Amino acid sequence: MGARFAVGDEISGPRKSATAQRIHWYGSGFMTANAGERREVITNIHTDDAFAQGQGLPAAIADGMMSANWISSMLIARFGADYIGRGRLRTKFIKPIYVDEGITPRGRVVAADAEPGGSVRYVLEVWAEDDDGVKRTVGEFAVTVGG
Amino acid sequence: MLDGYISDLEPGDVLRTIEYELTDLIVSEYAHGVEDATEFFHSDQTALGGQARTPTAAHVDKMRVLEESCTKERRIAGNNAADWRIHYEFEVENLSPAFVGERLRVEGRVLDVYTKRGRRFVHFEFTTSTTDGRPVSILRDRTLLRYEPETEGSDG
Amino acid sequence: MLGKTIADLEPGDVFVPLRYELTSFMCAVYAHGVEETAECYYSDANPYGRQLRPPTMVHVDKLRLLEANCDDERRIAGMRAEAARIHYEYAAVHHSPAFVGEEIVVTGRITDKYVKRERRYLAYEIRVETASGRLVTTYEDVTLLDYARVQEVSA
Amino acid sequence: MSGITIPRYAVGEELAGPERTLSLQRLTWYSMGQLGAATGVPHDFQDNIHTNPEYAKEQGLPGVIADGMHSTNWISALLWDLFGIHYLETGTLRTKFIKPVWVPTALTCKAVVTAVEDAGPGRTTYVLDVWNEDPDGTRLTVGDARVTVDEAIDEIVRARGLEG
Repeated sequence: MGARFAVGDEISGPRKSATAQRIHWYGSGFMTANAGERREVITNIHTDDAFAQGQGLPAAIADGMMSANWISSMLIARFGADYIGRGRLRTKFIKPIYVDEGITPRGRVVAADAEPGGSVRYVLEVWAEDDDGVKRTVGEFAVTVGG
Repeated sequence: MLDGYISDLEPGDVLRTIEYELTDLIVSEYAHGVEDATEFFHSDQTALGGQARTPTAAHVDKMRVLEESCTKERRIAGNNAADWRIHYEFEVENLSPAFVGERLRVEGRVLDVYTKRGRRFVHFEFTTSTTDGRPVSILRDRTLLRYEPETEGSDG
Repeated sequence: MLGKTIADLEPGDVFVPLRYELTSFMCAVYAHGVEETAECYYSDANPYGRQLRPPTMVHVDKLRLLEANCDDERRIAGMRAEAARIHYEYAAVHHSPAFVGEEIVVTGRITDKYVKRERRYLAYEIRVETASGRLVTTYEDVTLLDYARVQEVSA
Repeated sequence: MSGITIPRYAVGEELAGPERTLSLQRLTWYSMGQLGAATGVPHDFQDNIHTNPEYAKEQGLPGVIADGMHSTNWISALLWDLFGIHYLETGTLRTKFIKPVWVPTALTCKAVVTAVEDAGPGRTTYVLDVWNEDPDGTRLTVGDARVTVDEAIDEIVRARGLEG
């Protein structure tokens, strides 16, 4: 919060394994938020290999919004209320994340422009990568801080 | 076309507007589901002055609008289409925090339906505000209607 | 006395020991329940290369012992006694981590039962080892047997 | 395997975790976590003094009271943040639930180093008072902890990994 960054600065969040348990928690949290009452995730491409294979996937994959949220949590830790109030995040799920793969959210500041009133407009390239550094989710984040 | 499947939607379709109250359960269960323990999402005793939803929770607004607009595919009710939809792109612009206890109104429309490398995508836009008129978020979303390409050898 | 409620336990009672295999689910669901952020409780991606349980999960071993030894108050199964028990003291000494896949052996006994300022307390001693004999945690616990009576006295 | 941090603290140093509110929602998560861990299968939360305001009142309580283990777990998480794997290998933690935590209450876990002891070659034992407090600074849970930081932690961890 109140963070100051320069172009080229890099940030990252904790590496997490996309375990079946986490996929279940995300699915259940999402369905609960949708329904407004406690729900459990149902059998789908995220929770069941056979179901995923029936849809042409090699195996069950993590929901794209899991990596989007891990990127978002990394940004919340840096930009806090400014992000919640006026941040913009775009994520593209360019490669699937399979169960138990390790994923690390990362970001790099590509613009830091001073604006009238003392605020700074930051733009970051953001992504979630596997242990080999291959990007699975890519995107962009923009936020105005201060002022 | 409304009242069918998500795959029946067409460019220009205006989706049904929905309203709902943001509750502690909705906000905190979503954050807990992705292990985000940031206090903003779990209590009102924060610098924000209220318990806010995660900036990603606009994704829930999309689901709620589709539930009312694509009545043959009410996924919250567990009624899925034969083809599982694949989320391809998420883009949210936050205009103000949405707090527990506020009533939200979500409007949605279909910006485009197109085919790329044998795969059909829907491009949506959802605009969320409080019912007293404060803009909260704009969500743009691209969803792949079916993982398997419709034509052979085009799965790039 | 074993086989009845927790309030019937007496100093000197030795619990029937129990064994179970520690699973990935048990560690992860407990850690998630208290919003732990340490990755070692969720996956094997940590310096040990093995997923392990949060050290505080020794308290779950106490619950498991009570479930197996107090037939009239099986709280995990949803049974309630006439009074809700209130946890008063937790004291754990960790000798080594417990890893997923290990068989856990839990033994325990009641060390004391006493009244202090009109409140009834029960004191436990619990020992957790792996089936191969590695000591994991030794634990002491004090639980208040009933709160309602106390409230009247102290009001 | 190398590079596990060797933390160092001085006597008198005060350390704190984030302020978090113990909410009813969090109590249900703890209930589900505890029961899932105890049974090995997913479990819904239980209806008890920690989750049901009416039942808590029947038991003579003014409202829902947090499970003491919730406070213990958050203090334990602070010890993890301060000592990492050293805490898992050698830590001790004692907590006493001296005042009830009514729901919701904002809690901050804190620790102060009360002694630093030489525990042999390459080993240092830190003794701490630990507690959590409400926004007025009233301590609700108090206790103490000891953690021995061992400079040979890399070898200890490697040996544990090989045991499996």
